[in-house]
Amino acid sequence: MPTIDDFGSFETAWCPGCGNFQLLEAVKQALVASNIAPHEVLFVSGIGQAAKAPQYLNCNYFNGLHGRGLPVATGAKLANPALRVIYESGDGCTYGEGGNHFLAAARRNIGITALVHDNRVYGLTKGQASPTSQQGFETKAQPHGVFSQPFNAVQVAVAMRAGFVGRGFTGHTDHLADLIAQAIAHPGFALVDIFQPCPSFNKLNNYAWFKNNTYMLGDEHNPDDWEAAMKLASAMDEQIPLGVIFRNDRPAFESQFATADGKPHFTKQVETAALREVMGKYA
Amino acid sequence: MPTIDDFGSFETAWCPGCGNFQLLEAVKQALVASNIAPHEVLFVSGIGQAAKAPQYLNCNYFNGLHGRGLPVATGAKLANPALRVIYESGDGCTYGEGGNHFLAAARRNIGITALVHDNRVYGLTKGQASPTSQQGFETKAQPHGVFSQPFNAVQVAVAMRAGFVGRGFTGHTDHLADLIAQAIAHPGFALVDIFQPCPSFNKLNNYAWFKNNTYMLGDEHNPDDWEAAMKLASAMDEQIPLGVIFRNDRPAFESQFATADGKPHFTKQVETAALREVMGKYA
Amino acid sequence: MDTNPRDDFNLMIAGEAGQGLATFGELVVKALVRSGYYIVVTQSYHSRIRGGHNTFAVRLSTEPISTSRDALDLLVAMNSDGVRLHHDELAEDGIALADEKLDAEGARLVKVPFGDLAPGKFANTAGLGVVAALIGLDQALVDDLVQEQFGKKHPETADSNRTALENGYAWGREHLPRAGKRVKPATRSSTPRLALNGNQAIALGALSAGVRFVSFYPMTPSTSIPLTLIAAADKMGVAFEQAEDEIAAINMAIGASFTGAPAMVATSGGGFALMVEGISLAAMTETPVVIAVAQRPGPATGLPTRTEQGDLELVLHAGHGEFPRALYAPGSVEQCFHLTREAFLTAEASQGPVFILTDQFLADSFRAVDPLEVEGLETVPVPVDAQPVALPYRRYEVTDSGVSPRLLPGFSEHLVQADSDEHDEQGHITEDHGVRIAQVDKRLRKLDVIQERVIPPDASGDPNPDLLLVCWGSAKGAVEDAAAQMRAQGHSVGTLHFSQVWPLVPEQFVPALEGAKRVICCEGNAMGQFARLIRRETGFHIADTVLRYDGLPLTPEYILERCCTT
Amino acid sequence: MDTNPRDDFNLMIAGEAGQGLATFGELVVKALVRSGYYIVVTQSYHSRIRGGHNTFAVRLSTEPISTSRDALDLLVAMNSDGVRLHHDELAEDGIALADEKLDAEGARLVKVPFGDLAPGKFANTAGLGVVAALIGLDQALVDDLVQEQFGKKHPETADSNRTALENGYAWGREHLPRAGKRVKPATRSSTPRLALNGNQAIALGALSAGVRFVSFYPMTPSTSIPLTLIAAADKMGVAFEQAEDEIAAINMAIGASFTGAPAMVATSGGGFALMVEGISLAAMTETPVVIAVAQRPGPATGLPTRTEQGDLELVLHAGHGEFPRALYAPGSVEQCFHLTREAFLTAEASQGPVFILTDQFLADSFRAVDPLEVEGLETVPVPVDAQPVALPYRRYEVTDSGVSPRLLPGFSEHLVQADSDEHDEQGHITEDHGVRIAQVDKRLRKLDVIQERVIPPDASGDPNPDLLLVCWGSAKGAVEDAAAQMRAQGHSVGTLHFSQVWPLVPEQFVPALEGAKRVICCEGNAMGQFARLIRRETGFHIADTVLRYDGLPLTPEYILERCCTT
Ligand SMILES: Cc1ncc(C[n+]2csc(CCOP(=O)(O)OP(=O)(O)O)c2C)c(N)n1
Ligand SMILES: Cc1ncc(C[n+]2csc(CCOP(=O)(O)OP(=O)(O)O)c2C)c(N)n1
Ligand code: SF4
Ligand code: SF4
Ligand SMILES: [Mg+2]
Ligand SMILES: [Mg+2]
Repeated sequence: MPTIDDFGSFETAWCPGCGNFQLLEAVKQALVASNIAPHEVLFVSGIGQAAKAPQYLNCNYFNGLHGRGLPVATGAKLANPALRVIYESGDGCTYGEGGNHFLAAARRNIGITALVHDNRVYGLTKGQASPTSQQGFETKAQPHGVFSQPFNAVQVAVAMRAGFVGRGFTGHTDHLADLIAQAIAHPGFALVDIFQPCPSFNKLNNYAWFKNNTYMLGDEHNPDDWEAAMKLASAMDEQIPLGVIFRNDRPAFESQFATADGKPHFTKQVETAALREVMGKYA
Repeated sequence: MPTIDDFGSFETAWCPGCGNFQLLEAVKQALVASNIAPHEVLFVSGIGQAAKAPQYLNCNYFNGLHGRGLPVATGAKLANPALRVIYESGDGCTYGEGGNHFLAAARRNIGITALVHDNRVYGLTKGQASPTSQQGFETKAQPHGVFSQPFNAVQVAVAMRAGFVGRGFTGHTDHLADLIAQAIAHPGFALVDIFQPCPSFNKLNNYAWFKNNTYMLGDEHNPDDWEAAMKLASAMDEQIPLGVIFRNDRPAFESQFATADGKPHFTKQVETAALREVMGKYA
Repeated sequence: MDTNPRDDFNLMIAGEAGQGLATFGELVVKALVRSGYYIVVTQSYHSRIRGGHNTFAVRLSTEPISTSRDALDLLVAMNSDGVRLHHDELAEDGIALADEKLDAEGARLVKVPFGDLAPGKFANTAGLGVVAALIGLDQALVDDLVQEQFGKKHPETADSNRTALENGYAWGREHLPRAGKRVKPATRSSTPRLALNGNQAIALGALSAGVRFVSFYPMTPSTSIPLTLIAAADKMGVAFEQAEDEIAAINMAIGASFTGAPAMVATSGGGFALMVEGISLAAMTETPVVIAVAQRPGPATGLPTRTEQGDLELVLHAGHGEFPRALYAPGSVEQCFHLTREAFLTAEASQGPVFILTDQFLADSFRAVDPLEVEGLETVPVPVDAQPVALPYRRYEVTDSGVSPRLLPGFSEHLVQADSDEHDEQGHITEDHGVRIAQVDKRLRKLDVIQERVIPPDASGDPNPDLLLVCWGSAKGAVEDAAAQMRAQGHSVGTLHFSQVWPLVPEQFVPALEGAKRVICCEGNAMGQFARLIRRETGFHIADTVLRYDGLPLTPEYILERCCTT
Repeated sequence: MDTNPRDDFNLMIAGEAGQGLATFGELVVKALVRSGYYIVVTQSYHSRIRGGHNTFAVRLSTEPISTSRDALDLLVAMNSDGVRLHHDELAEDGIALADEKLDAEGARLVKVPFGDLAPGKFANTAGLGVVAALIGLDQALVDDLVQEQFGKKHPETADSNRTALENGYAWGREHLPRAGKRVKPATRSSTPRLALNGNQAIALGALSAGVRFVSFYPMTPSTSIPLTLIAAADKMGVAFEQAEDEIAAINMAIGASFTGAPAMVATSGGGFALMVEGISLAAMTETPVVIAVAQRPGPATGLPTRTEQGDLELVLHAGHGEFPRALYAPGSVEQCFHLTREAFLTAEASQGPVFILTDQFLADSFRAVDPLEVEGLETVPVPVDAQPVALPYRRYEVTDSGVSPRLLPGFSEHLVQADSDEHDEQGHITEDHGVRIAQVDKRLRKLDVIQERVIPPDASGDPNPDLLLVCWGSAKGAVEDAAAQMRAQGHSVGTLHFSQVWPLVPEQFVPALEGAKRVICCEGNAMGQFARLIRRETGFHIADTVLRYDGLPLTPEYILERCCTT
């Protein structure tokens, strides 16, 4: 059984008071609860403050480009379906630069857990609006406040019939850890959008704001009910539910190939007989 | 008053029987009905069979890159808010390569009319699946059939609170022309997703399929009702409504700037006094 | 006029998209190759699905050939434009065939009563019979081919196809002047040759090297590479996916490769432009990946279905920051196969991005290829075995060669950590200036690993010639043929063909350049990109160029015409 | 030890992110510039928001200077690391200041009782007072500045700031050895100089040229260009938008420019990589657009907050297909202003993409800039007037210069039709080979238009020297300073600085290269990219290089050390 300590403890580049610290704790708890050892998991991230998270874990990781973590994770999972792949990055990375990949991953229902640090701001580049920033949020890049409708990732993921859609908050670490563990256990694409205060750059949606505008879902919500999920998912500014919003059992993308046996193909030798047969078609 | 003939008639590169012909007709009708002369409108398109459409119209056009028409249209509208900007391209171009721009344009509610030829296939590159292809659709690139959930553009646009969201079908040209005219009249982002049979490459969703699986919305639907719109928008495979699905009066993106007066700034001289003032801040 | 059977024959099928011209052409090709002929196909098509004027030209010969010819011995016109546009390309004794119903006229135009020979949908089969009869192909062989081709999907059409073919043969033998007497019979080899185009050969090369992953976004003229791989995927254990865009494609391939699957992508200029950031990621994370770029004329959308060699400089410098790479540029269908294999091995050996530069002309050009040996071929050594590494395991260990021990995540308890930021040996982000220098130097040392494997340019013709023609990639056949023609006229001409255009090893070719009285670089672009690369690397200035950028491939005629005037 | 006031002084503020170090530094800079000093700022920071070790170094002088120095006359340590890491950089008579509460020791370290001087949030103002007292700046001037800076946003803090400043001054005058006697007073000019960094100067240059549109995606170290434009947008009538990604940014700018707004984007290597396809689109549609690339070390994410000159070759070859372009590489803050203006004018003149290559060092480096003339500056001629065109209007009319008449959609009845496919004069898609050639040739002829405007390299020092130092872009100051130092030691040294790196006009500089006994190219990269470009274009081989790629800027010391050994 892996323990929290197996995942190490590192000096971080995060600001004091940042929600990322609780998020990191919740991830460790979830890994332990899921009985996953450091070498059994591959974390894939993009670039941003959030995306540094895997660097602070003992684990396999691929810390890729800003916005491009999901395709890397998708390629990794397709190449080795036996590997547990967790994507972790920020709201800007995932829904901004990486928006197209987010749509595609959800539509595919590829077997990846996606943990998105949603601080509603670009942290690493010092405070521009992110796709989830609230309308009216003022920054040096948006001096008149944000005009765009915020991106509701949870709702779009439900619309795309992603396998698992949840929302967490770093203020409730245990709840979050449990949510992440459930997401990891889900075989298809599992999104956990995680409210994470950024005290350095988002003074609007601070810890108190998230605390005051969210509530925890109870048993009354049935995440298998798509219509109910859609309704819950529409909340963005107040009365935002935390927990499992939607879940379905669409087969995971990688499980649908004719040759899918859960194992990577690259460990096998090239079969000359098969190759000869393929070439024969061109004679 | 402009007439249909003002928009010219060109030899096209489309296949006989393609839905694009009716679509082109509907666009011309809508322009005439909207009292727009050829020089008063800028068409922006991407690349694909659909994207060639502006080449077959007397109009200003910018035939850009595959997937990148919406940002070009956005820049054009921001630079000259007085210009009527119509984006026209295919489902692959708009929701595949251009998916991220589609999300952003809808969230911005930028004052562009977006006409999407939705033939559920990549026509110009000879028949691979597009984001809107049905599950199970078999092609040389998807020999086991499509695994992904199709992209429901109408639903995502409603979720993003795009200003105007409609769906048309080339089989009902007059209805389509009217829908496009309404979209043109809307001040914010107006999406018209248009079912367009591709007899060359999509034998699954052919003319009869679209005809049999769609119906026209009547007055019973109130497009101002977001929840009702969301429900209607979820239909993808059968009982698909045609008409105005959703409409709201969020201000258009370009109208929200402090300096917005509906006129382009580039016609004015650089004001030396203002420039001196700006520089003074650095003294 | 020589009326003896010839060992070289040039035919063209012309018509519009949607008439099944490519299928027809590919049947002719297969029939010829099975009959023992060598072939060179040149396809020209418009960027549209129906209509437009397309051609499929096949030069066939009893001897190996590597380039097309202009003068037509046979024109098969599927519409009246086919006659109108190409009739004047007929050789002195060439003939043209067209349906009697077409409104077309011309000397030596033979009208074929296709309506009588077969019902509409079998007209192409009848046409095949007519053509085969003219050339003198064995009827049983062609019949087998037709049954094979259509039999699987439509068993019910077997009889109709057979009858159509028979009628075509019979009509051709009876009505065509010198039917069966125009071309020398070829010798059928015991091990049959393959009819392959460049893209198919790239895909087969990849399969033989052990490719296990391909991601792509459709783009002419590259798409047939992934489609060929996908057709074989279940048999060969290849995971694949049509990505949402090219950025996803390259990043997926990098993810798959990091995890262990030898991986490739294929695209063309505009799609490649979108991969530029990903190339840099592969370099920084030291992840092997093979990128096939099938060039077409740019800028932007350009001429999507035509050919050009205009993206050499782009591919050579793609990616921000500095890192080593290798660029292969096959000059023939065989080289497509072998260099793709080499690309996979080099990518793994140097742990980084490796490129194959092809173009529309080569991509679509069918040739008769001698059977490719599959036994005992080297495959990419996938590092699944964790035993040999020194502990603690460090993905980016600084080594003499610059190549660090590569392990795969999940195959041992060792953690594999890759970082797009500058990183220490462990793979952790760093801003230490010393570590930065060590890692840059380590990465750049891998250039030597690549350099050791460089394929020297291929020289042909006279040593120390009066004229040396330099070229790269798909221009090979045309240039060598032009040189041969000049030599046949008594001139002293040599050629130098680069099938690897980066890195360049000056000692391998500067003596040849210096040994020639005059050097001309022949390229399918407007700026002479390869000539300036040679100058950059060697100082040798090739002032004379023969450049083509109208969308068509370099041909011997084009080169000959310009060599005498430049 | 010379205890006379000096005309050159070097100070550094060191601390961690989040301590307000940059704000402190910028106040010091403004105070110095208003006092009449020339300055050179070198900023070094980590890719994080809080913590990490950052420095803000200011060299000041009564005479114009263009480069930093190493030895510190004053170190202001905001944490104990500040002392620990930089104490040994102190000059012989340099002093260090640190809060008395910090755990730090060292010779000539003066402990400041900040707690007594001001409450916590005003400590930096007190610190400013201490520093100003040491240098001997006029207290009223500094007081005005502080009130101006904080007064607008927080009028309630006016008194506290004033008191803090006063206390700092008083304490400094009393406790610091030779306070006010270390630095010669500067002459305040009647028209005050500006304190500008490179990015601000680029933005001001753009505004003065008539920029009306900017789109961008945030990326260090380019972001301050759009942020500076946005801060002035309402006043200057600039439309702007933070795009969803860099691909959108460049395409938006192209759309805006097509419609009539002089437009620019700003990014860094990885973001630029994503714009490569868009560059090609600008070229094909012949749409003017200015692209500012602020380089940082790659590959991939690299060292996001450090400096490098590693993307020259990428930018030069970005975009599939072939087309003309211009690349400016400012060497000073003034050049940032003037060359950005030039970039806009050239973009419009040549109707295509034009680039400004800067880097983190220059982007963040504040200098005292003589007042910039704004009266009578040429601005981009926006073609709103449709009268002069020949009819029928053809956007891509083939002309002698290659430049076709540009009109704007909606400003007349003429239709403006732009196409990313190859097109005819009208802008309609075509596959005609002749039209293709005519359009390629037309586009490439525009290289002459660009060439006519080329800014020749700047020579300094000895003509026909024993040693010629060649450089480009931000290396200018360091190289010229190194050369001056060598000359001061009696060596014959010249410099050649390229502020435009493409196109190159050999006649402008080959004589200088050939006239030198030895040539060394100094570049902030590992491969000597500019040296090989010169060889490609001229054949002249600069075999010796001084290269730096550890993330720090070239400095005179770095160059001097290596010039003697290479
Ligand atoms: C292609 C590219 N564009 C831009 C950047 C600069 N960049 C780095 S992180 C970031 C935003 C990060 O925001 P988010 O993903 O929300 O993460 P956070 O820092 O808020 O955790 C940006 C724009 C980059 N590294 N690469
Ligand atoms: C960057 C880039 N990638 C790929 C292509 C090739 N391409 C051209 S059109 C097209 C698909 C078109 O599909 P869609 O947008 O649905 O239009 P349709 O032809 O079906 O009308 C593709 C993949 C391209 N031109 N550019
Ligand atoms: S900038 Fe914000 S998100 Fe980043 S570490 Fe600091 S508080 Fe956290
Ligand atoms: S390929 Fe399909 S979409 Fe394109 S023109 Fe033909 S029928 Fe229409
Ligand atoms: Mg964020
Ligand atoms: Mg389509």
